[in-house]
Amino acid sequence: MLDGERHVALSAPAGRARLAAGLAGRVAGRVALCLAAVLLTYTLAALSFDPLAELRSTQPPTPQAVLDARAAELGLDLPVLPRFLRWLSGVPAGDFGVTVDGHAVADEVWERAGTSLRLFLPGSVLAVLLGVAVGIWGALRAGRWADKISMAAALVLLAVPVFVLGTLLKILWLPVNEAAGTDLLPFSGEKTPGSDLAGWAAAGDRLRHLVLPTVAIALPQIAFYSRYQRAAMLEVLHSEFLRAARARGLTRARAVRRHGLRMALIPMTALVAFSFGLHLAGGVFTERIFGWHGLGDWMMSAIEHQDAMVVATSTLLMAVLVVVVGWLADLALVLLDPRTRS
Amino acid sequence: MTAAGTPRRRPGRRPGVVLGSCLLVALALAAFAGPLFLPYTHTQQDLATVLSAPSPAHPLGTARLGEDVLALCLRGLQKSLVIGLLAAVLTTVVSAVVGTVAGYLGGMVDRVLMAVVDVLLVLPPILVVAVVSPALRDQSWLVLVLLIAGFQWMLTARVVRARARSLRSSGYVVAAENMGASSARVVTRHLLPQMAPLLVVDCTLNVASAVLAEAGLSYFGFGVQAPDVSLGTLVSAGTGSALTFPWVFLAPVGFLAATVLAAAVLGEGLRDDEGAR
Amino acid sequence: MSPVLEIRDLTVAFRGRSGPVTAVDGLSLTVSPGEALALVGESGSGKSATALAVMGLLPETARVRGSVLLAGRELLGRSDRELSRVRGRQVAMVHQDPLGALTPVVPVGAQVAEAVSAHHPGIGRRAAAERAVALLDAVGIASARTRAAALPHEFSGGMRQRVAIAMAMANDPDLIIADEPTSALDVTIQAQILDLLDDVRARTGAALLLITHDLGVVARSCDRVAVLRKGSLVEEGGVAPLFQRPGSDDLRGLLSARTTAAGPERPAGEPVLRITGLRRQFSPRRGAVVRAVDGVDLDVRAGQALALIGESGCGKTTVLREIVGLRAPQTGTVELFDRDVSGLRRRERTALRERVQMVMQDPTSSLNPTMAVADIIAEPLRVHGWPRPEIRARTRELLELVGLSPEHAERRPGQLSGGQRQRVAIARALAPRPRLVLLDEPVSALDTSLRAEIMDLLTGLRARFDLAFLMVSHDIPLTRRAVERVAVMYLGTIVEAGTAADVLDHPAHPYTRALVAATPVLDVQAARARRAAVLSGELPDPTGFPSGCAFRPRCPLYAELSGVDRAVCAEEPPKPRQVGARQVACHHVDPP
Amino acid sequence: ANQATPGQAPPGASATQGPDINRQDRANLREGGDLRVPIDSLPSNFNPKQVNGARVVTYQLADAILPSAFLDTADGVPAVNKDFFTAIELVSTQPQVVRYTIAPNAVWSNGRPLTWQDLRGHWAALNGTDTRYEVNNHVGYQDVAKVERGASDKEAVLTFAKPFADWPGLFRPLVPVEVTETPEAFNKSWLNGPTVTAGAFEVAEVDTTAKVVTLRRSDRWWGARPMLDRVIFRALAPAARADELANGGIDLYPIGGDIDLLARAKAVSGVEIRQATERRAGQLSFNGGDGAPLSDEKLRVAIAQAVDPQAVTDVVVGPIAPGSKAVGNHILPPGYAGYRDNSGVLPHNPDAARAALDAQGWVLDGAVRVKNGQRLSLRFVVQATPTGRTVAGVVAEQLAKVGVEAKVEAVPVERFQDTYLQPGNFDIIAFEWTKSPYPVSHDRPVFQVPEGAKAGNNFGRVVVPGIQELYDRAIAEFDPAKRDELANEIDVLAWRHAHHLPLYPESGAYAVRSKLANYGARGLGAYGFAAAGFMK
Ligand SMILES: Nc1ncnc2c1ncn2[C@@H]1O[C@H](COP(=O)(O)OP(=O)(O)OP(=O)(O)O)[C@@H](O)[C@H]1O
Ligand SMILES: Nc1ncnc2c1ncn2[C@@H]1O[C@H](COP(=O)(O)OP(=O)(O)OP(=O)(O)O)[C@@H](O)[C@H]1O
Ligand SMILES: [Mg+2]
Ligand SMILES: [Mg+2]
Repeated sequence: MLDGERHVALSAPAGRARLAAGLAGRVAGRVALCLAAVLLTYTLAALSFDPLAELRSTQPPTPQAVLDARAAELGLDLPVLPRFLRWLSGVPAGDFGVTVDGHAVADEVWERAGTSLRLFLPGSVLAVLLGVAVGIWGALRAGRWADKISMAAALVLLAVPVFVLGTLLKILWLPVNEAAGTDLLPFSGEKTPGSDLAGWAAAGDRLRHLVLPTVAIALPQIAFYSRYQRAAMLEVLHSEFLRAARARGLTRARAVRRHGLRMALIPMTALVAFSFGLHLAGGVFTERIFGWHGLGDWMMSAIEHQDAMVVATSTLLMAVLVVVVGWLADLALVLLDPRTRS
Repeated sequence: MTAAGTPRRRPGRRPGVVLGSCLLVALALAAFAGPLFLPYTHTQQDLATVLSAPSPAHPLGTARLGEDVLALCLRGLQKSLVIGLLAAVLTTVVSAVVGTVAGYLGGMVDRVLMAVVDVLLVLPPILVVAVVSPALRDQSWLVLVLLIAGFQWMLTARVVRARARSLRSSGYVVAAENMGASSARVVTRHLLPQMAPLLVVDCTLNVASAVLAEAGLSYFGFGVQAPDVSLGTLVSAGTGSALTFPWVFLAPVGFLAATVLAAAVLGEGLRDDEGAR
Repeated sequence: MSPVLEIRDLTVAFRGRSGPVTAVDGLSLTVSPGEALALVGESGSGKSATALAVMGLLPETARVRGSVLLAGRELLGRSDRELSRVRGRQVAMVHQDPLGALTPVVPVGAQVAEAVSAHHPGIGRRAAAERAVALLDAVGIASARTRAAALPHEFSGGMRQRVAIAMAMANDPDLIIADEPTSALDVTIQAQILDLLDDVRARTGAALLLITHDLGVVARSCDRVAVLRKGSLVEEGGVAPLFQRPGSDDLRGLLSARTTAAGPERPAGEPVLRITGLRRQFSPRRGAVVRAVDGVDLDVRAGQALALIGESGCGKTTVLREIVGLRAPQTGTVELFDRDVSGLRRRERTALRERVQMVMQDPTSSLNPTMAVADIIAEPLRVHGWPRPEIRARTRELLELVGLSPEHAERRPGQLSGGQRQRVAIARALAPRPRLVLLDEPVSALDTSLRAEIMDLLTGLRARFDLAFLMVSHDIPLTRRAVERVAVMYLGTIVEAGTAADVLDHPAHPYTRALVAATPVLDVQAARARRAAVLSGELPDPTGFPSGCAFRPRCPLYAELSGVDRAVCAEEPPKPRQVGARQVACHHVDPP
Repeated sequence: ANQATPGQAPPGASATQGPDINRQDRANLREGGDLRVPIDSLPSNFNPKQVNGARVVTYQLADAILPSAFLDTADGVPAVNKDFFTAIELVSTQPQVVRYTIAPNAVWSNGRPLTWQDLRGHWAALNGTDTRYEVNNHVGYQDVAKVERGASDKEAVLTFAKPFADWPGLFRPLVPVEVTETPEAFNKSWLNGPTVTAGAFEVAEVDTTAKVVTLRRSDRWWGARPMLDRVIFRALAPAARADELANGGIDLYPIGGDIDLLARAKAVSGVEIRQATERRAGQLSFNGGDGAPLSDEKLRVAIAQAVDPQAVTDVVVGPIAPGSKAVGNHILPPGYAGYRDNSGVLPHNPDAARAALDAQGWVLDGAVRVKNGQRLSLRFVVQATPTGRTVAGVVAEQLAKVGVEAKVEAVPVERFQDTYLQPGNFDIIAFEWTKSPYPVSHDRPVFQVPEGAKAGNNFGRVVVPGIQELYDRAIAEFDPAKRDELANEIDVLAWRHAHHLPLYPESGAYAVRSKLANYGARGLGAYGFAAAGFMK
């Protein structure tokens, strides 16, 4: 983040203060955005959840005194807004409230967030890079078979739900694992439980666990981004300025490299920012299918356990993630497009 | 600017449009007329032939309780199509109204509406739907349609708003304002017709995403509730059988992918058509 | 001497959905060294396609046959790599749209430097940058060193075109192809750019292939002219003889559109519009203020036509908008038919709207493409609640009035030509029988050959229905023949106002004089003689107002003034004063 | 007992069998190895006595890391856990006094010896007097008057206020006094993992990120040395388990009623199916509440007779555990020593059912019987699961054969309990119920007399006359054989009045790596981690 800022500042010294002020202003706006989003989900959750349902249906029945005490502890006697504010007031200090079963949410939140990031970031970064590459490659070969096939493949990939894709990957890979006799690429979790590997071996173990879920996360995103990137690149290829660049003596390849690429990347920043939330939702499925206990998995089980605090916390983190990505996309835009600096 | 006198190309020439619409029509026919020609209903159990592989009697095999998989898929397709279409139409209507009103009126209205859009865009929509759906579980599936539409309209609304904003200063809108036309007239006579191709395209693409959204919700058990079935519930119920009784899984996956693909191909084709004009 | 460029039997066809479209059809042309050849013809006649074929920059969908020899070497069929060595070095190009032709995210200096380094691979980055600065300086970019870091959008249209020319001259090419290099620019800027091109040619000895619509430009800058129709050569020859005796209808048509005749004199009736002290400010950004209209007085009488002329951005459209809005202006008063618009009730405002109509600049954008022509024309009537049968009758009548046939009624604007569209727009404006029509550059979006036709239609309609016109225009010759009175605007104020004959034939204010001088004329001699009077500089940034007379920084008169006289200009904004029969806002002009 | 699938049992013989765990001598086992067991999720509280901790997982863990007064033998009869208690004796019955003699070398993982204080603290926390302790229930503990030191610190003496015959159910498991000291410690100290434990294993790591609990062999352990190095519990969604077993990531998984999991397991080499009947059974409850059609006992009995539990069992459990026999007892689980099949009291007999219905005036009108213009149509609620829908399909057809229409409502699992089961919103309802090892004390609410909205676990609100007196006698009966006799008497009453209808046993089938010994389908017995190991 800071690096990016410095980069911008160096290239436009005069605009540095204005840029910083502008970015700060956006940060404030986005914090508000996150809070509004979280308030919305919290309210929905708090109004529709019945956190004690699970305890009430145990066999033999839970003593009433215990139920009452739990209700008081969860603040179920308070109206939603004060409850939300009570929760929110703890957040800056890292207190995210307690779960329905009495855990401090803060105990788990960072582990969950870490797991999600470890799962989702490599796949997404890879997907953006490959998506862009495939899109550009396709645009440069527009109309040829390779392009047609890759675009058709992208359409088909996008027509298959993420959770089916994960299952299909497992089905396809299972025979390979079986043939190999061991789990070359494991299906569940982020490392072999109970293994006492260390150093490189441990890293290798994690890497093997990462491969299939990363493919599951990346494939639809690659399909998604490549389609847009291809369109953006095609537009640029037909643009007047590219023709002008060639008119001044650049070969087509060089003109595309020096002028086309950058222009074609500009619309992608907004696309990444907008679609990130969608892909994040896809990541929830992937977490479930590949047994990674990340934010999405947490949120889903929180919904099953009717736990509004956890829902609010995981939403908050996801919202922050979306907003941070949006902010990074803005930054990328500023780097790519100097017009946005003034 | 189109050359003067060039007749507007009618959509339908692009292979995507032809392919997509034919496939969609075929699927719809199969979904609504198909069951009439089947000897089984989707609920009919035959405990003597559970999980039997495809055979002439059951072209797609039978499911866990001996139900005919084809009958199940057609019934699921029916529900998925209906949900997809309704949700898409609703999405489009909401986004058209919000987008044009915000874009045309601007000012405070615009700011408030766009703030709402921004807030909703921060959240992965399917998760928000998941939060509320347990409470609405035994409501009718129409609630599901509302939910899907309720969290899917934002992106289109933004696009529509951007269009409306650029149209707001366009010659014919200004001309209409100058002749004293009311805002309602400007919106209905000038903005919305202008937006219609965009909205049609979007509606088609929304069918695809609504069908996928329903499937996703069903995967977590938040979608269509038993005893009713949708492609989503069939796929998610069949996931466990993918290796053991593959037809239970692959058949609904095939129908689902075909539906989404058809809608997407049609939508993209229409979009290209629109872009070409 | 052997020609720089020799085109032989060139055919260009585009692969279309419904078969190939032939854009250039067996064209042969030659350009000699140092010569300026004009390529004219109606829109779509294949001018650009020819230029691109020479450059080898046609899209992949184009099939090219024939031969293009550059200094005797065949260009067709060569690889991109080989062509890239020719492009920008032997033959350079200046595009019509200078914004589109510059990569929006790369500083202009870097783009110019690229034109240098592309052909001097060994040259260091620094040296290339230095050369770019020198080139920018040579084409008249002030403080080129700092401005080299600017992005294209930070430059005005004129400056962008200068950058494009700097690139074109970077490697002293043998031939410069300029595709409508000035049609997006104001007349004053156009004159500057044409001068610059002349200048570059003089310095580099390059030949020029100039594509244009404007025969005035041809008269001013070119030696020979070639006329294209549907991709084939119609006629070709020296500019002076051909302009005298055009051999083809094409050329004759283009020429006739430019001939000027005195405007009709019509008696003035009661006032329909009176504007006093009108001001309008915008604040596009926090802190910035644009004084779009800065104290304008105007009046228009029944049956009379007043033209508002001036460079782009001087506030003409804003004046019209303030009128048509029928609301109290920020400052000043607008009176229509002796009623101040600020006190109007809703109902009265609606009633008044029927009597004031507007025709906008671009007929394409002002007509809803989804509506049928009949509905478009009928719309104001519907808004004002006319009864249905009457609407139908009126629509039919209007179609005929503007020279459209009833069959056009069911068409959409997309199915009409540009001229027909503007007729529809005019019919719509006339529909509720207005008394005053505001026209915002009603013909500037049209082909040259169509402009006169539409202008004549307007003039005819005005006479027939005794309408008052307030017309904004760029085109001085056309204005001259269509209106009785003219007001010249500069930076939000009226600098000169009077009868068309007075103001345009004998301009008094230095700005008016420059404007008239910059207007291309068809007479070759006159055109070349006028070069001296080109106005320097551009319309200043409207947010940063100079003190005193706003025109001072560009004023040729000011440059010649003594110190004392200058002080007045620098301190006091000039008030309009009566000079002869006209009003002039200048401290120093005398009656002519 | 080591066949891959239990063979088809001869007709009439019970397919019910004891634990199927590949019993092996230690000599055949290899030293070391990890046993990897899938669980649904980490316990949200590791204290098995706290409300959120009372889950299958914590009991499973407790088997390896916590003391327990008794352990169940293969036939479900509790036996003193000799590793921790040298003796546990019922000293007197009037008043009831029980003496626990703690093994002299029993120590907690913090080095503190296990003493009578641990038992006292355990009782004090669970007896319900201090409501700040969030306990799952107080059954038994509330009947104890005091816990005192015996001859030494290693002896605890319980004196009961009133007789409690199911006393062997107490201290199973036993938590240390560190946990029971204060309500705070009880409720919170084991939130993220056990702290003080005692057993063959100890907690090596609770990985909350990967959701894995790792136990390792305890060095302090004074009992027989376990063969396994570690037991690894790993949260894994059921759908992922077959893949993991195939990939070598886990060593077994429960198959339950899932035919896919069975098929997948069969396809993996080196994996076998082990099966032993467990305590869980499917049943039909009839709504005997006021105004409900089935409050008419004669009608209820006729309907019960029309249902064929064996047919249901064949369809539901048969594909997984062929030869399984329908459950013949309302409260005692099959396989338990005192279990008796009492279904002969009210055997499946459609002809008798038809005759009874005819006699009651329900006459056939087309396919459905009618009486006084009223159709014999019943709301049949099941969970919208494959099992629920299968049961519905089979039973509805059986009822149709005697002219009773069953309108099936397959309802969402999550709504099942709150909306349908508890409020008695059904005519017939199908669900599965886990029978307690202490049926006399724990399962009494099933037959409780409803008071207003409170019906305990008597969801059908059917009142069986005389059953409460039998319960009172049973709870005061200290002779196990006599108590089982009383339980069977209760069951006979339940059959006679068609309180509810037991149907099928849970399959109790597991997919287990063939090399794994002394572990698998435990039936009614204890988990037995200490004995488990891999064959050489
Ligand atoms: N890329 C293209 N694909 C298909 N047709 C094209 C393409 N470019 C030009 N044309 C067609 O070729 C013909 C000649 O076009 P060209 O651009 O050369 O005209 P022009 O004389 O430059 O017109 P204008 O004055 O409007 O610039 C036109 O009919 C045009 O529609
Ligand atoms: N809505 C607006 N917001 C900010 N600035 C404006 C706005 N409308 C006009 N301006 C500015 O006011 C000035 C006058 O604009 P106006 O459109 O009246 O010029 P014009 O003379 O009609 O120019 P042209 O010949 O290019 O149409 C310009 O500098 C323009 O940028
Ligand atoms: Mg052209
Ligand atoms: Mg204007």
